[in-house]
Amino acid sequence: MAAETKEFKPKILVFACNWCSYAGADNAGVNRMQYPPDIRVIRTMCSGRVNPGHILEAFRMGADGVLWSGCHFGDCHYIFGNYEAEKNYKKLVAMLKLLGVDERRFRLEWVSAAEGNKWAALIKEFVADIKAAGPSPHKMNGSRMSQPQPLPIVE
Amino acid sequence: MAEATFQKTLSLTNAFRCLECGKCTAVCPISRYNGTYSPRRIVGRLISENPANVALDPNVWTCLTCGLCNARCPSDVKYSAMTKVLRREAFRLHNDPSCSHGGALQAMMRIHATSNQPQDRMGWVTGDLKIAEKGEWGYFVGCLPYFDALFSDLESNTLAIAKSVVKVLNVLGIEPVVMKDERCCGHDLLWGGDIENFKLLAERNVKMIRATGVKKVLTACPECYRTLAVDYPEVVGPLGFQMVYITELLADVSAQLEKKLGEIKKTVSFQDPCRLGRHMGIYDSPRRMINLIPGVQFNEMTKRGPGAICCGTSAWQNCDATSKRIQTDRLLGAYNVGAEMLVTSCPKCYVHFKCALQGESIPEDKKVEVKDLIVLLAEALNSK
Amino acid sequence: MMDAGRHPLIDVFTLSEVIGLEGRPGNYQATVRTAPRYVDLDLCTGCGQCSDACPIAVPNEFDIGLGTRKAIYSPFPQAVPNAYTLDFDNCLNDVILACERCRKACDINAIKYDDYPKEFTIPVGSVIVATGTGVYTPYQKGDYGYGIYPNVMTGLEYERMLNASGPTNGKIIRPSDGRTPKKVAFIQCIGARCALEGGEYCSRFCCLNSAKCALLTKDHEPDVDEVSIHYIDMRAFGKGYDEFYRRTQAEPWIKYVRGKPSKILEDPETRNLILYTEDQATGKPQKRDADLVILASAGMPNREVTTQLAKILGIETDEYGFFVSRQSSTQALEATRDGIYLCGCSRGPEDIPDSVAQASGAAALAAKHLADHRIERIKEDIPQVDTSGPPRIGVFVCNCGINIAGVLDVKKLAEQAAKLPNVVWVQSDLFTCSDQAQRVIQERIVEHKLNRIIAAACTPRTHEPIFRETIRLVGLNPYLFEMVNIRDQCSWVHAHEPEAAMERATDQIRMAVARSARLEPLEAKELKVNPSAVVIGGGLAGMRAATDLALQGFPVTLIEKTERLGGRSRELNVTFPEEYDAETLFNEAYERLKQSGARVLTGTEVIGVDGFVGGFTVKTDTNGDVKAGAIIMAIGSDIYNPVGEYGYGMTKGVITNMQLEAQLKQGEVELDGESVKTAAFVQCVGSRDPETNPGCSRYCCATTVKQALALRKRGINVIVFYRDMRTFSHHAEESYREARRAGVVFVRYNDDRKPEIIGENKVTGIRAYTEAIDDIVEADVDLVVLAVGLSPYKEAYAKLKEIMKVPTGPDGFFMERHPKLGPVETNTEGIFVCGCAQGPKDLTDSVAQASGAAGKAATLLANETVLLDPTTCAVSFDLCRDCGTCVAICDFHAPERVAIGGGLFAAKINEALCKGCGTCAAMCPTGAIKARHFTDNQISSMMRVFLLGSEA
Amino acid sequence: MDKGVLVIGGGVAGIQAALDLAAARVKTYLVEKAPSLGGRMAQLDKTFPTMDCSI
Repeated sequence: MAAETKEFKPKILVFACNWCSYAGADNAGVNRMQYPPDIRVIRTMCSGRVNPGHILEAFRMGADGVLWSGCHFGDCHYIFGNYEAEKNYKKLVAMLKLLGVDERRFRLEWVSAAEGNKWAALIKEFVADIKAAGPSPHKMNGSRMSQPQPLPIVE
Repeated sequence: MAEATFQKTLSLTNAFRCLECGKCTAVCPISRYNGTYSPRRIVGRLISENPANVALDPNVWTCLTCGLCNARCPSDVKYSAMTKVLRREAFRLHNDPSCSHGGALQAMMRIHATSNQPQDRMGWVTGDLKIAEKGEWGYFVGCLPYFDALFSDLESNTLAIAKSVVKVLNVLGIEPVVMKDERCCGHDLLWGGDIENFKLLAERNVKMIRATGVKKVLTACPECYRTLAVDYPEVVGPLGFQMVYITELLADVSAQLEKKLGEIKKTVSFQDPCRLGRHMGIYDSPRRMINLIPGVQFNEMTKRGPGAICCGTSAWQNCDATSKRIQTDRLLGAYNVGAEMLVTSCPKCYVHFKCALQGESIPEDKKVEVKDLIVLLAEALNSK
Repeated sequence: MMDAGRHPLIDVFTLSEVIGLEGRPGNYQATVRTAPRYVDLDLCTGCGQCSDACPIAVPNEFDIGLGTRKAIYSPFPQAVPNAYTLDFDNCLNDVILACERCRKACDINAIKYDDYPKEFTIPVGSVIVATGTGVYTPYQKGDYGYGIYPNVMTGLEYERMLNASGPTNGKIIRPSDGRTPKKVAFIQCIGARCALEGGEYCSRFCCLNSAKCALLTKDHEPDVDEVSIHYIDMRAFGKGYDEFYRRTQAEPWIKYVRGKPSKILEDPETRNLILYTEDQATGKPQKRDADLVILASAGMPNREVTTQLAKILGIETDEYGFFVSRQSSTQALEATRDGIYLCGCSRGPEDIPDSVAQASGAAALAAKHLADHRIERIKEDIPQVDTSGPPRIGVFVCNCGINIAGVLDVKKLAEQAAKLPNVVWVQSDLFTCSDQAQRVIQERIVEHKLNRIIAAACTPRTHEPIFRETIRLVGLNPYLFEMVNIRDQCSWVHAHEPEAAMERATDQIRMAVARSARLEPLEAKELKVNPSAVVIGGGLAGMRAATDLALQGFPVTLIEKTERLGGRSRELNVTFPEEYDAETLFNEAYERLKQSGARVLTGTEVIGVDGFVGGFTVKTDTNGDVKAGAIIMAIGSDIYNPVGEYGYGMTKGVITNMQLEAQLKQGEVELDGESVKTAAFVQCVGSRDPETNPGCSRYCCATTVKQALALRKRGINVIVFYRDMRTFSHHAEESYREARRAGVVFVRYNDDRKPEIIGENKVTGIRAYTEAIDDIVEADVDLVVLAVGLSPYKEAYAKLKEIMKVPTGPDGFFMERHPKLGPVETNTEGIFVCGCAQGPKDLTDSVAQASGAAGKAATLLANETVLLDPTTCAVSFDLCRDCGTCVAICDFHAPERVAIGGGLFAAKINEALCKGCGTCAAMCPTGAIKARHFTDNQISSMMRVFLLGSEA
Repeated sequence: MDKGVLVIGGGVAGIQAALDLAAARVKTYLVEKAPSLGGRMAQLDKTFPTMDCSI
């Protein structure tokens, strides 16, 4: 038997829009398509709801990967919400590049309600990518101060 | 917060000397538009109440820490310093400010504080810009690359400031040392109460600068300037290098610079950044730089110098309708003295004004151009 | 589907047939017979344990026999009702040795072997026939080797294979050897457009369906090298269809081959197929090989079944078995007996948008018999649970039979949940969605003063409404319910990794608990509905919409800009295909309008609209304000002006088809008093052209056929230059055949080589290149008729777009809410669109759509109030910077810049317009916009719990 | 039983007609021969031209 190795369990956050991607994920379930369980999903009504702060905060808090998913162009339940998501995505890609975040860790993908197979394949691929990228180097610094601090006062 | 510590703070900031004259509230740019906010009342509460109560008040985050009240206070109450301390307590108690852009910038700063990942931030250094590995002068760029990424839709091009700094320095024969893994100075975290992450940033940056061996570090950002020059020594001890604001250096060599400047025919006015002016006492050198450019007509705004009004937002938090009104007033203030362009020498003032120009608050025909001082100088160099 | 199964006013009878209809319109008695299901509909939860236990496997009808199902089964995963059915013919209990495995497997005793057929009568005012259509089975004739060669299959079989939940899980395989095909060939018009087999009519949906399947083929199997589509004419007539067709044409691996193969032979060794076709470049016969052939079968009713039903209902069918309309131009949705209406494919093949529009139309027509029998909304009085205190969360974890419990340790999940902050009650149930468990939830809310409920079960997309209703009934605000999907997105997809699945379920429950504590009660706003409507546009579509609404008892005002009603129809001579006199048609429609009681304002223009759904004020230039709860836009379309094309406007003898129609109406077709010998038609002038109108104008091919026949009757020779003959409408294909028989010559020209007009000042001839002979055809003609397309009224549309806040699409026509499922609604609630304003179409489709708009408007007007979903966005004026971002990005025009005093402005979101997507909240620079139910705080609490392990 | 409209066929058209009638407060009886609703559209994978899912 192989020696027991400590397996890397990535923390992957997924934002999925209610109408297409979340439904696509349900569709994968209905069809019992298997994919790795390393993701945690947050449902929003539209991919446009997710703002740059959410994504950067996720990385700040040590997420190993963030997947953002919405409807294909033209399918958005709110007409153009996914176009706004893409605008923010482009800004974030630029921000994360500056921060030195491995580009594999952040993706924006379009998955429709019928694309259970695409969803399952996407999660498989993304989890494999994150595993290859390894644990996030962005370790979270503890929480808020619990002790009174000495107070430098300068003016 | 331990009671004793807090009492000490009040004493150090002269809070007990408050005469309740109300001058602070009278000059406060926030109180001017937001009648519910009064620095005087907060000082009063701090003296009489449990500090935790005050720290839980959302108004802890309202202050711009621009220091106008300090300047007017007959008793020398250091209100903004007190606010800084109070915010540490607020932060600890989970009384959070409302962060602009969904907190994207704060997240970025905290990643800077804790991540060991090397950044990829040198993309702006184009071939025509000469920078060095070693030397006497260092240049602390600040968060400009990040502003460009996040504010792409403002078309603000804040990186032009960094490019202009290097261009101007190159003209003077200086090839500055630029650090490829420089981190956020932590100004906003410090003024946002997150002292722990601020300390991490201070330690990292100072260690990095020391490792380059530079003697003097230039910056074109008043916030970086104040933070490194004044706040860092408080947490890391003596820096081991000297902080110099860009216009101070340029004013010293203005004779050399003047010969190389071409003409720019513009009527301009100047926005005193609060960190540069009231916090650090630099009023003169930026004005000398503006006046150096041939063709520029410099019209001062009515509120200027030590009495200048702040750009309306600080530390990417609590940006709101009041902020916008302050900015609108500033921009119209420039227009009213006949300026076509409002020059500032702080990247954040610049971004805030760029943002304020959006929308319909200011009529199109009254919208002035906004430009950073160094960018203007570099343009004058180019036009020769 | 789910909604229909749940609606209190809809009784669904499955496994049922109508066997009798007595009485008169408004007072029919329908007799229905229900076959036994052998499973109790009320008890069955659809857990599937019975099916797992069943030893019998039979071919699955839903997958056209490509897959198998058990003798006790649910046809497809999202079936409504979500109950199983026992197929007694295949069940072992029919024989002496009782099997009873399913009965024993069922935990709730839902299986009843002694179920029996039931007959009952229902009082009905009217009947809608929406029986759809079957498909032509190429079996009977063995066409192209179907049923003989294993690798020849029908489109529907292929469709099931492409479906991820289908028999092959979305894999494309050759039935002969299970291999992925390299070359797939589609053959169009199987059983359609053919007098020998199937029907003569066009089946409407197949062209685009094959294009879609072709595109999907590569998505599913990237290794496929080539997909060829063998067709006669590409009939991409719907809105956006031509653009879609062009998209598929641009794919290098999709090949469109004109002409049906003469025959197909199979290579017995490889089982590959050889298609005998024509090489378009040389005009010589050629052989093409394919390893999979898909026959695009036409829609075709089961004639026995439909004639039987027609007999029961007392209505007529045509020779194919489709139900016959009373009159096909303007009464297409009416069957030949009063009070019986048709929609969808029951009257002929339709695509989805037309079916949906017709369904709403049939609803409008059927409802007029029941205008006095609307069901009152029951007012409830439920005391509200006080939710102001600290959160008290109840967590209910579902086993879902073994669907969840088979993978996850439900008991442990419950135990863990009990330790989470704010959780005061936890329990697990076999089926949390069962009536019994729902009652328990209600009891626990009262007993433990719970003010937040979480169900860890299946997907909120189907079950959230059920739970919300449950807690609402005991006075707990429905928005304090949160759902964790530990089935569809956990136990089902991580069945092989139960431990990791457990971790995921644990995290997702913790995240839900954190979010739940931050949920806020939301109150749905109720807006009063003014039960009257305004119809803008007095063409036949507008007249029809106004008539149908007025007949349902709603006050209607029809506003027409010009002085006369009837619009474009007044310029027509006769309609196609039945050559009904247009003047008579108008007079009949006008008579109906008058009798309906609708108010008509002619010579009146709409200059502004205020308000929103339920309470609009329509401002007019001459007649003051008109109040209305709903508005229907039926302003029609302009006709393309071909000035400069084909010498139009410069060369004598070049006219438009509308000008020809006017001459036909006068009687004689002449040119300067001289008779015409030969006329040529040029199709697609201002249609299917990305520069003018990217789409098909839908009416022109059939109109040309009609006019060509009229010219032939006058002894004039006719040549038609076309790209694809799109005679898809009812009986138009038959007329097309008739025209060819009558000697009309049809010449196809290429998209990039338009015909040329010969003659300086007066037309003398026309020439065009045609692939059919790979040469130029030249003819002497003295009249050229340009079949001009329909285009938007530029100014009127721009103005109306501004006034109504309804966007126009890339083609310039008004955009519908959803291209398929919402063809007559717009994105602005309470505003509907029909006829050519939504896109070019012929008279039949315009008028049917007008009824559809009336039907949709009635769903609003029949209610005293309209409830607004409260999960909208709201702006805090204190934080708003008046930057204008939200105003600029919202396609629903919900945010508006408003003065807030002191010379200041801020954005304000109109809750009646906001759809709650939350995009503005994400784009707002200062955080001034709160997306209710998806606030930053709620989202970030979930992130913190997952990533930091605590809410800190 | 309340007097209503009889809708024969539980495919996309029948369901749409039933939903519209019910929303207009008209009692509707939806009769379907098969064990479940959905008809032809439930069999489709995606629909043109937007390629979204069919149910």
